[in-house]
Amino acid sequence: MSGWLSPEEWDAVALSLRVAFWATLVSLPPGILVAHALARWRFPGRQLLNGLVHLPLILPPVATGYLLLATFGRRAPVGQFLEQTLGIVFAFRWTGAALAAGIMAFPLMVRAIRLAIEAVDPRLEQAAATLGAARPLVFLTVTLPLILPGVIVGAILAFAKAMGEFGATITFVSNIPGQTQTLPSAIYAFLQVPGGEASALRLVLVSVAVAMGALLLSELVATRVARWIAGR
Amino acid sequence: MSGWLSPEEWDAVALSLRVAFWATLVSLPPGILVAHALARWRFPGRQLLNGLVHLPLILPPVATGYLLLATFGRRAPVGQFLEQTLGIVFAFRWTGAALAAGIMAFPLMVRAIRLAIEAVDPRLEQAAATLGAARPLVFLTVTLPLILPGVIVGAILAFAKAMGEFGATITFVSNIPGQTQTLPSAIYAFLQVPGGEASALRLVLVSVAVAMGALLLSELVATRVARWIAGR
Amino acid sequence: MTLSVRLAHDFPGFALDVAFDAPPGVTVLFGRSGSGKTTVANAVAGLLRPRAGRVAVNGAVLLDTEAGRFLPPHRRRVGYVFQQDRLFPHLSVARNLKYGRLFARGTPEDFGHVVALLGIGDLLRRRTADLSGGERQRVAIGRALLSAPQLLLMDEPLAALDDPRKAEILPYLERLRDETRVPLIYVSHSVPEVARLATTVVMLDAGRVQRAGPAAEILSDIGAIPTLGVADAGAVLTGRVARQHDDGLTEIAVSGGVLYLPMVDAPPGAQIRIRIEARDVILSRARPEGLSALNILPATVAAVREGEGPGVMVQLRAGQDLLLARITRRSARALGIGEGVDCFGIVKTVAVTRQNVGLIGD
Amino acid sequence: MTLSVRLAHDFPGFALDVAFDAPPGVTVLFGRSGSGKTTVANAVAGLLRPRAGRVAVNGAVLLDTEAGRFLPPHRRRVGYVFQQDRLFPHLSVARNLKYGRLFARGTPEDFGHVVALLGIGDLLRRRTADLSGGERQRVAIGRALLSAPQLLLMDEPLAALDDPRKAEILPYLERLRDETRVPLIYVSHSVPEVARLATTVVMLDAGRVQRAGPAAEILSDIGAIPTLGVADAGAVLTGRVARQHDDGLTEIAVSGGVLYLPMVDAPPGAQIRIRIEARDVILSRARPEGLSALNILPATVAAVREGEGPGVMVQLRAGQDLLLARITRRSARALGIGEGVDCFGIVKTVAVTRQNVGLIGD
Amino acid sequence: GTVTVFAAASTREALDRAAEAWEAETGHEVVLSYAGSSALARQIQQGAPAQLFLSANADWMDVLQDEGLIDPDTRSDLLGNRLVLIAAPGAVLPDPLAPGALARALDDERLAMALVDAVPAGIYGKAALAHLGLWDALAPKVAQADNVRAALALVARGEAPFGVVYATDAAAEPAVTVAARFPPDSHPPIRYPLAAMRDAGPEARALLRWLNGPQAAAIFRDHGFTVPDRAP
Ligand SMILES: Nc1ncnc2c1ncn2[C@@H]1O[C@H](COP(=O)(O)OP(=O)(O)OP(=O)(O)O)[C@@H](O)[C@H]1O
Ligand SMILES: Nc1ncnc2c1ncn2[C@@H]1O[C@H](COP(=O)(O)OP(=O)(O)OP(=O)(O)O)[C@@H](O)[C@H]1O
Ligand code: MOO
Ligand SMILES: [Mg+2]
Ligand SMILES: [Mg+2]
Repeated sequence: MSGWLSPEEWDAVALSLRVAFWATLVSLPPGILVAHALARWRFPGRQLLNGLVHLPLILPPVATGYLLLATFGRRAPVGQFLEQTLGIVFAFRWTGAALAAGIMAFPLMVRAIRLAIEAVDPRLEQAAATLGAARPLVFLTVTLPLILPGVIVGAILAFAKAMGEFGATITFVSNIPGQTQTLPSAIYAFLQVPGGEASALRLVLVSVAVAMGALLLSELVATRVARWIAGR
Repeated sequence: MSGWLSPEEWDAVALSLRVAFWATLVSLPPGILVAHALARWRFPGRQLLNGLVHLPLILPPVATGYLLLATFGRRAPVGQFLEQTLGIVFAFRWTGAALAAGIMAFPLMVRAIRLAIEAVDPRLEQAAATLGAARPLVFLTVTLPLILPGVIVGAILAFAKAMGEFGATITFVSNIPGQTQTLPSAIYAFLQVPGGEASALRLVLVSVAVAMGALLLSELVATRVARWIAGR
Repeated sequence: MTLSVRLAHDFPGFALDVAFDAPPGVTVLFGRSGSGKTTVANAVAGLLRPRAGRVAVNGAVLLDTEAGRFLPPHRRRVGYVFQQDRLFPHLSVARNLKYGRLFARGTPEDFGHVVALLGIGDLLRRRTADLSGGERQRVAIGRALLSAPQLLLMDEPLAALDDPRKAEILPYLERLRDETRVPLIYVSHSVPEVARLATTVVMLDAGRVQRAGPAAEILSDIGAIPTLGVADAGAVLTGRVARQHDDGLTEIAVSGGVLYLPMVDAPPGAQIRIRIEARDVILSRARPEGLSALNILPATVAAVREGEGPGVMVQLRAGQDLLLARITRRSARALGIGEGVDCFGIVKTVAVTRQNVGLIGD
Repeated sequence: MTLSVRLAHDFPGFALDVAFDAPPGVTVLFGRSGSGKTTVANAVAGLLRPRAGRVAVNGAVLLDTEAGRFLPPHRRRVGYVFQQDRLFPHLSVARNLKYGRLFARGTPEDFGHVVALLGIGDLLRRRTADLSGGERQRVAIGRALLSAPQLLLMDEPLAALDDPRKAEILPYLERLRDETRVPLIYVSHSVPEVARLATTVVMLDAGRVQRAGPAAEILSDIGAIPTLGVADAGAVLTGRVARQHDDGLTEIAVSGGVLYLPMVDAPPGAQIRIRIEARDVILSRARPEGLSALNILPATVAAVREGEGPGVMVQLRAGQDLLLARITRRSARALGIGEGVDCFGIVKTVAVTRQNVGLIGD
Repeated sequence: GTVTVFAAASTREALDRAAEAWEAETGHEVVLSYAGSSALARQIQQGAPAQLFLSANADWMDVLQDEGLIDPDTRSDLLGNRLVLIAAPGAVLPDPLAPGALARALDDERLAMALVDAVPAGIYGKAALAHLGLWDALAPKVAQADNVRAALALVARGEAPFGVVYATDAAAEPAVTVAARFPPDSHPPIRYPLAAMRDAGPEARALLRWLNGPQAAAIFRDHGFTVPDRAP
């Protein structure tokens, strides 16, 4: 297998996994928070937040990448601020690829989790409250376990999307081998080369294999968790 | 407003709406079917189907576009077959753009619906069966109404995605003004030229406005439907 | 036999293995919490596929694992009132009620009649989520009744209802039992309900049939008392309406004499059954005078059974019927009660409430 | 007053407007299906925010809409047994039971004791979805008891349980009532349960309080009978254990004489209350002899009330206590029963089952 | 040391070869990041770590120069290219650039090009066709791809019988044949400007000089590029 992929391609595989993993992991807490806010809270600007979350889905990825660049670039206000205060640089780093992937995947994650939250019977949360659990504790001990299948589905979607994200990533952090060249960028690069289809196909297969593996695994976990929760 | 957008841009707006609408509408029945199969049936090849559905999410859109081209193109086996038997042509038509958008949006739709199906209490379906309803009727009279919020969410996601889809669409059906030039292609084109940002931004705003309108509307419908179903 | 059930199934920690046959009428499943009543009902409805078994209703085989037959639930035409109601949350009360009619193959009960009976006329346009517990249960009963079932399954249908409401619904279930050929499997913890409705009683204990047979036999059976609960023990007599009196009493001829009961709404000649609770029967060696109790039946002691407490259960033969009387050991000794002794059974007229009287159709 | 409730709320088609105060002990909400019992419980628990009202428990104000006070549910410390159990599906039975302990501020009941009492020891590791109806309800009761509540709300907690199980749980609730200062609001349709547990009875009808007051008063009140149901009418007497007899009988001194009851598990001197159902009392003008009934109380007719049926409700004064007797009109005429007439009330010893006897703590 | 080069995707094969040669010669490492010229230029605006930029589009280089990001002294037109009309396998058309010939041959089929207003290959192509007086007849029949390689792929797959691409693309794709070469004066000269960033280190500048040298020129010519005469 190592002969089948070049070291550079291995780098791309490893990088894609790393990017997808972190993009998913880091966006989970805000994803759950935002989903909960959209599902259960009533506040001014709720619809605005809802729209904002969906934005990456509606815009062409290239436009999203461009907006990211204009926001988190090293010359851009937020990017400069983050670099100077926290020392975090997104531009042209794998972290930026993760940011782009995370943002592109965010609407999918939020939607899945929100759907799960809306399906939770509020009477169970009420029961927990009568047993003395304050709101955040009700969330942690009742709501969260009950929405776990939805959270897992959200994470799967986000991971898959992060594995496939290309347009925003290449626009935002470019396509630097070993640093920001993810599998999709590599595939794209091959598709740009006449006769590169064979190489592209090879990477597509790798990409599919990796993503399917992750998918199957999480599917398995999700099924288990769902069965465990429903007790059926 | 009509002065603000060129006639060609108006065409793109109209086309995007048409493409997103049809992509969503046509993929709903198979989306529900597949979601139901994945959620409730046990059959060999279930995981394969599951993987297949997720493929467009995992692959870079351009790769999906190539696969579509290799499958539904005029010289491709399925494309030729469809053209000769049913007279359906996808290549370089808006129908192809709808196909691409639909396929790219399919995993999102299926996932949302599947999540909703998994949240339906099977004991209600059992109750319907004891009242004499055969499986398909149970589905139509109990399951489907109960998953309607999920179906709507799936449709919203699909519509939004279809509005934003670019990579697979342009690869598959190119960019033919008035026929396959959707908003994202137009935005992409503007972003390619120096100083095109202003024009791109204008289209981004239109795109956002249109999609947000659709989003808000469906959000409203979904909330109503959900409240109506939960009766809370 | 109208109903023939043979089931074996295993859950972790619980094994069901029951077999019983029942004639037309109401078959009551009786037993403690966790004894397997709902499991049996589910298997009969086709919601549980048992490891092994056979279920036949009115000659139709619903399940026969040996023959590989498993009729799916929707083709069994059972009207099932679940222990926890399963109303459709997306449908109004009226739509819930009418749901079964969509698929009914027989002639369903009259809608207006069922609605009036259950007192849910005001709820028809409501969503089910806001209904009170008893309202939900009534809607669930109505939904099952209106589906033109071939077999009714009711899992503690009246548990959430108040007594006046129960008193309204019970006669309807009796009528259903007597006038239609729809067999009814009824799960209940309430002995008066059982006594009133049951044609057949099946007592379950830890997944097994402990006792099964005609209601009158099982309920008057001194050996069944521990399961029924001493407090609820009582015998079931059959009698015939002899005359309606002006003061609201009905004169009933039983094999051992005459009983006066609060108005029984049946024409002279009608057959009825009367449950007389053991605790309501007083014994006397001499015919008592000047009591407010109107019913005095001459009887012979058939059996005496001492329990752990201070009580003694006395089985009396009055004519063809068996009566049960529960008295204190002290009284038994004082009165010299023993097998073969002649005495009088005194029953207060009002102790036999409408709850305890049921009509028997032909 | 331990409990003070004043609530007004409107649902489409249903208006709640209740006010009642109650001393320590058990306050029973009694009323027909849909009369508003659960709505009151929800408002007390903080799950419903009423249009207007005030709820105070042991001096703590949980709600006061005028003062703009609304204590959120989790700070009210109510142990709520819901009418439809709301077990957590993702937790085992044991985890469900222990859930409240995580947040309990007081000392919860002993876990092992509650588990044993409810007979759910074998279920601890089970998922809740597979439990039988009665098992679920028992777990729900246990969960509420173990949360160290300041107030218990129980909405028909025993409706799904069989009589033997009820008989095991009721004494525990009595103990809770008598030994702890935890007030208990109890919704029930069962008059025996009410008679046994209630300190205060609040009768609801269509969202309004129809009658409220001490249990003995309400239950012996001839005017309350239509709501309670004639069949279940009965008076509550208080007495003191005088002596335990060898043959399993307990001698109880009541103000009007002596009653012999099946073993009451209490030391001499203990105060108890005894519910005597109206249908279990026989009247006689002369002191009867040679009957199996041991309890004969001399009494004077205090009131007579004719119903629609053939029955007559007779209220008797026996010493300080009131008794109710339900007899036929025919007997009443034959015996010449009228206000002020002296007679004897005959009560079968065994008719007063353990269900009908409750201890009163001090 | 490492030199990071941002380069237009269409220069990939040639530049890869050239970089390898230079690495072998000097022992330095070259990291190549390929993407659309516009995306790369924007990234450079945002501080991308590029040291050299090879653009397919002089306009974008002008933008960077105006912003003072590149060292104007290092700017040169490194490469030139020719525009060709390609034909799909089996498509034959003698003298295709004769008036009306191509339009007629296309019938209801498509002429594949890159985006004619946004992507350089498309812009040049449109100019050439207009110069030859063919544009008005052909415009409605053009399928615009998002980049020139996608247009090439459409022809290679036979989806479009003809296309307009660079000579370098045609040379790299064996499946297509060159049906005609556009006269060099039919469109503005096709130039690929190369420049070093202002802060480029000595190694980068060495590479820049080498790329402007004869060894590199040979490699570029090998791939079909023209190498403009340079003032010594
Ligand atoms: N799916 C299951 N898995 C494991 N055990 C089960 C399952 N279903 C039921 N049981 C167990 O089988 C026993 C019988 O259950 P069932 O519901 O038939 O009792 P029941 O007689 O209806 O009791 P109740 O009166 O409390 O409703 C119970 O102990 C229950 O916990
Ligand atoms: N959210 C609501 N919207 C409309 N009506 C409601 C709502 N909640 C309760 N009701 C109605 O208010 C009335 C009182 O309901 P509640 O649940 O308090 O009755 P209950 O006394 O507990 O009856 P049950 O004994 O049947 O449980 C019922 O008629 C019920 O339908
Ligand atoms: O740089 Mo490109 O590849 O023709 O736009
Ligand atoms: Mg059950
Ligand atoms: Mg209620």
